[in-house]
Amino acid sequence: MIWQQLQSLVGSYPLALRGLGVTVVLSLISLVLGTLLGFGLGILRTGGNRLISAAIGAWVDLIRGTPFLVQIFLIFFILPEFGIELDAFTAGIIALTNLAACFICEIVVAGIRSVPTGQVEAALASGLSRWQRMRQVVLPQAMRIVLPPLVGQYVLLIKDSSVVSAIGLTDLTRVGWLVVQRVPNGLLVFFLVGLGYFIVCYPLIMLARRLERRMGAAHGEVQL
Amino acid sequence: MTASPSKNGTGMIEFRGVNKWFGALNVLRDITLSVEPREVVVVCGPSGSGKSTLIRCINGLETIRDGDLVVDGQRLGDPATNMTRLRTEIGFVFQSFNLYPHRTALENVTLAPIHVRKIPRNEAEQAGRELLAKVGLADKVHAYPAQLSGGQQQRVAIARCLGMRPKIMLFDEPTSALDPEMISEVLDVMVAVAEEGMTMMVVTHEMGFARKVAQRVVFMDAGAIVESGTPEEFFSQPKTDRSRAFLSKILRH
Amino acid sequence: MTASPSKNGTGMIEFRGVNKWFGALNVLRDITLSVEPREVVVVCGPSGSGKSTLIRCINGLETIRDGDLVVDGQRLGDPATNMTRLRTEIGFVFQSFNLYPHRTALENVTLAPIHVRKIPRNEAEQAGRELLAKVGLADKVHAYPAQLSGGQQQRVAIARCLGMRPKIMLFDEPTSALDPEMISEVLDVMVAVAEEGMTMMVVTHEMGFARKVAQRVVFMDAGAIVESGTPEEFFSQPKTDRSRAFLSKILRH
Amino acid sequence: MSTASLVSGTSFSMLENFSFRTIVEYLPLFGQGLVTTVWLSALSFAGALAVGIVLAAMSLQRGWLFRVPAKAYIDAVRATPLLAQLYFLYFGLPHLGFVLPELVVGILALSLNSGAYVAEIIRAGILSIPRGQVEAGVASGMTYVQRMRLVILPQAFKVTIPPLLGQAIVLVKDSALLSLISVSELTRAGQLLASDRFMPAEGFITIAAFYLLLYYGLKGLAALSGRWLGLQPARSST
Amino acid sequence: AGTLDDITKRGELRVAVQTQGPPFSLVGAAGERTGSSVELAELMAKEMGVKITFLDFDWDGLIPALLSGKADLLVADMTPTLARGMKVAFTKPYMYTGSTVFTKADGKFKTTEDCKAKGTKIAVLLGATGEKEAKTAFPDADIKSYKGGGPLLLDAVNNGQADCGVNDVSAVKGQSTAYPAGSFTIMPDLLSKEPLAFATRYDEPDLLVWMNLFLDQVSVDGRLQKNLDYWVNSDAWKKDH
Ligand SMILES: Nc1ncnc2c1ncn2[C@@H]1O[C@H](COP(=O)(O)OP(=O)(O)OP(=O)(O)O)[C@@H](O)[C@H]1O
Ligand SMILES: Nc1ncnc2c1ncn2[C@@H]1O[C@H](COP(=O)(O)OP(=O)(O)OP(=O)(O)O)[C@@H](O)[C@H]1O
Ligand SMILES: [Mg+2]
Ligand SMILES: [Mg+2]
Repeated sequence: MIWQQLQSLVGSYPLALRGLGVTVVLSLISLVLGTLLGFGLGILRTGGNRLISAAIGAWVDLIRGTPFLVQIFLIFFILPEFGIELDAFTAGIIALTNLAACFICEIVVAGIRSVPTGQVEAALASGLSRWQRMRQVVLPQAMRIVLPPLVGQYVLLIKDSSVVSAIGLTDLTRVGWLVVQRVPNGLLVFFLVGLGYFIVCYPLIMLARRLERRMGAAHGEVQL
Repeated sequence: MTASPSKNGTGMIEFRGVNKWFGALNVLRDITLSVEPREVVVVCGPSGSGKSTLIRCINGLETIRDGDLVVDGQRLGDPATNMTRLRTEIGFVFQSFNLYPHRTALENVTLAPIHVRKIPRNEAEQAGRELLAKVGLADKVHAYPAQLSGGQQQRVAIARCLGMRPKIMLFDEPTSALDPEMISEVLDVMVAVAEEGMTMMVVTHEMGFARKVAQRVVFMDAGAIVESGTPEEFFSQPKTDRSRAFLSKILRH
Repeated sequence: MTASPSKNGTGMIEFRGVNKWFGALNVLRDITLSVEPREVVVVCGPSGSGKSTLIRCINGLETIRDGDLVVDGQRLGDPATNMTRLRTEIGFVFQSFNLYPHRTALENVTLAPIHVRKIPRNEAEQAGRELLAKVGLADKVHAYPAQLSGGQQQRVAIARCLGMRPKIMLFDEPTSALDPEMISEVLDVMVAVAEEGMTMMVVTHEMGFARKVAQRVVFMDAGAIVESGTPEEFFSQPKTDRSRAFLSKILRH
Repeated sequence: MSTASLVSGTSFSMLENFSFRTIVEYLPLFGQGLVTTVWLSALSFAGALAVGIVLAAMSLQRGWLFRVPAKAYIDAVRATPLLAQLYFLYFGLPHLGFVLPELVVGILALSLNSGAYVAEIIRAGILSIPRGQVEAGVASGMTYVQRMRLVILPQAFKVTIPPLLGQAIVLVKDSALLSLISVSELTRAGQLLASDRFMPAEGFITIAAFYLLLYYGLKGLAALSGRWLGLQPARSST
Repeated sequence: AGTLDDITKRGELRVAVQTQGPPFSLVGAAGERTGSSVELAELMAKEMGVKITFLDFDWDGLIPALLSGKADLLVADMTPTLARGMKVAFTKPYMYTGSTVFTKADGKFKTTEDCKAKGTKIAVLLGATGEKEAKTAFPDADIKSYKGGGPLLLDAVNNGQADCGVNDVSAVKGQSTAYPAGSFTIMPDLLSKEPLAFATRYDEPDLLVWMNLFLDQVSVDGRLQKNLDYWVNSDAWKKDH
């Protein structure tokens, strides 16, 4: 029985590869876009304009506070009622990018706020403009705080990308559901799905740990 | 009691009836003070008396509520005054150095000249090396702040200000975060800067420095200038009880 | 050159040929030093010379590699020595106070007596109030550290140590993070503690304090004890070039 | 001509026919789901805190005996989806001879999953406490446990509130996955509305509204607990 | 212009399906999409003379896909209830099926009566008609609604998380073939008789009329019967897919 199931599973490997491909490509594109957008939002959020800052805050709350499934449904199924017709892949990328940007915005804000005010004052005192202060002084220092959780967030987003199967994309999780119909051993099938995610995510987690250790060492880690 | 402003208002720094509040707290009370070009003024007084606030106002790190503050002929708070430009004329040395930790000593010194003054990189670096040599750090050009002692960091901070060729230098307790042995390294550099004719305001309790180079000592308490005079006058015959008590405490040990 | 240990080893603190390394760095070199009960020893020397490491070894915040260190008759590193118990006999006052920010002044003072010494809460609080009154903070009993000035915080830290009724008090630059005016508040409290007959080792550059209460001044450089003697000897006729240079720098201003 | 324009002109669009009346009709069901989601998440979060504290304590040990297994567990959980973990527990445990009720499996899965993240948060919180605080505790003769309990954890707790809040929100939303193994929580109520009545917009938007409610509730709670612990009033950033 | 014109102009029929397992809709051994409903839809497209595009959603996505106009019609083993009929237009039924009870072959639940005992754990699919019927047929039982498709019910019963399962008989028969023969006892009696139908929107009356015509035609010429015999009434499909 197990033997037969394994055979059947091996037969499904092209499907599995395609699913893994969709997961990786979708995540990659959204993470790159989401990072750019997230940094933009984070910088605006700390920029001192109350109105912009509050608007971004409200948007981030809305996205953090509602299920991703609903967000993706609204983009794919409800936007057409306003004349915006998107294919599933584009809708998935938009939804995931937006989600990523909101989480990354929070990380960036925390990073920027962690830079001592003295640094900003030193930059102010030497006449650097707003953008120069951000670019030359604040952001490079904020990166120490930002990088480890940023990479950690990537892992979460890659896993969240499985929700796109709701709008008809065949990602890795979806492949699991399809295969389990032929091979009625959910344990085995979803173990393999888990393994697929592990292969993608584990290197990122290692990277996050290494970054954390490097940045931590620079600040002198505490021993208990 | 206030320090006499120069009548015609030609001072490099001119406070005229300046007041500042933090919430309900009146941290600067009716400050009137004029600093002439090339003058060195030492500001002292108890903690919380408003010394830092006073000099932070000068380059606009704090804004004032009423009164006039004119620096290098330009009125602060005036829409016509370009603060970013004015700040390039004013160097500020912080108690905690505030060097950019992700940049080497040389990069700290050249960052503003390159990006603000738009000086070509190699020229700026040339000038930066000379400045670092001047403060005795020719061999630390490529060191990061974390690799420098406190005294060395503060000297880089001074070089960083000098790199912008400012007309005025402000110092906020530049030696109080330093180890005793390193204080003199920094004071020596400051004396050298003063002797080249820089206009300086220095918040410090290093009375030796005040005696050596200050033309005037200003004593503040509770946001007001309580006393002001030459170092000799101030140290030998403090006029108020408050300044006498203060001097007795800081000079005792 | 080393400080002479008491021959029969009755010292309260006995270093015998102690060495310590951080990686390849020999931060304590062959330290031999004996501190008698009720003796007050001031340790000074340039930054990085190993002063902090020396006194941190005494209550086991650092471990030593070879040599013997005997405190109150117990050998450190000996499995028979209960470090946690021994530490209750040793008070340690840090440069940066290290008060518990989530506890009031009184709670800071009573925390260890209640949990370590198992003294009933109301007794401990009674004693805590008396101690705070003794360091001049009767009115700050319920203040949180953030609501206190640096000098007040350091006095709470001293009261916190005294609350454990230690046999030995160690101070690591207790005044160097303070405003000039506040230094004397803390030094006055330390003088009072010394005069009650506490065994004390104090890392400080406050030479006034050393003159007033120290029986001995120990000068360290590069991990070794270079010179040791009474304050009068040390200040008037330093024996080595290194200590002469050091004294000239820190006494100049 | 695109179908979209054709549809928007008719009365069969999902928003135009949005039926609040049907939502009201299903409100009791949503209410039940909400209650289940709340207590389920609360229990799971308590479990996650317990798991997280143990794992954090293990991963802060110097010796490898506890540290390595803890880190391996944390990484494995973080690198794999909750779905796979849920499957593993629900269908894997019976093979080992445990048939547990769905609710128990669900709470277990959420606790074990979130526990890994909570462990990382707590570890970071503890490491953020200045070294001097630890030394002050050591110097006054406190034992490891006393230091942790009296000095480090109370301070670390403050630092960890915002990230813990974030994790709680993730957990609340993740609990929706339990409808897979027949636990009827908030999401399921919306799905029923969608499949009985074919009103997906009503179903899912109502779910979103309820989750948003929970989100703001948690946020308020975090702000309150911050104030209660004597923190600065929480910044609006979270 | 009606929907049929649009489809002709587009040259493409867009069909929303749920790949929830044999015999109606599945992914075959070679990764191809197939099944009873899928083949019927392909037949429709062939008759229309256009190509077919399948949009593959899970249960949550099916109705939104139809209502938002992403799909022209919806092909799934869906029971046309009156409540559902308020929102979408169903074709006439093309086959009748019913919910059945199944248990593990070597378990202690042998008959439908056994399952009526108090506290029996009964697995059903969330939102499916079987869920409603199980509630009336087994009032004392503990009904567990799973989400994720029929195979999950079989898995739950097989692993002991549930004592009995209730699902569409065709689905149960089709999906249990993935297990070794004789793993499950499928009760012969049906809890209900219910029709299956395709769905489209009410603003596509032309398409609805055409689909009904299509169903009449294929019933008359026997192509429907052939499809059902191959997929539903036997497991002849197993050797091909
Ligand atoms: N950002 C601020 N918000 C509120 N109050 C402030 C702020 N900055 C300073 N203050 C208050 O203003 C007063 C003057 O502060 P300032 O830093 O100018 O004193 P100082 O003389 O420099 O003291 P020190 O010697 O301690 O540096 C103090 O009472 C201080 O508490
Ligand atoms: N944890 C550590 N790891 C590595 N090296 C250390 C560590 N702590 C101290 N050192 C090094 O040991 C030497 C002695 O340090 P120590 O802090 O005892 O000096 P100090 O005399 O107290 O100096 P200061 O006056 O600056 O406090 C220094 O060179 C320092 O860099
Ligand atoms: Mg100040
Ligand atoms: Mg030291």
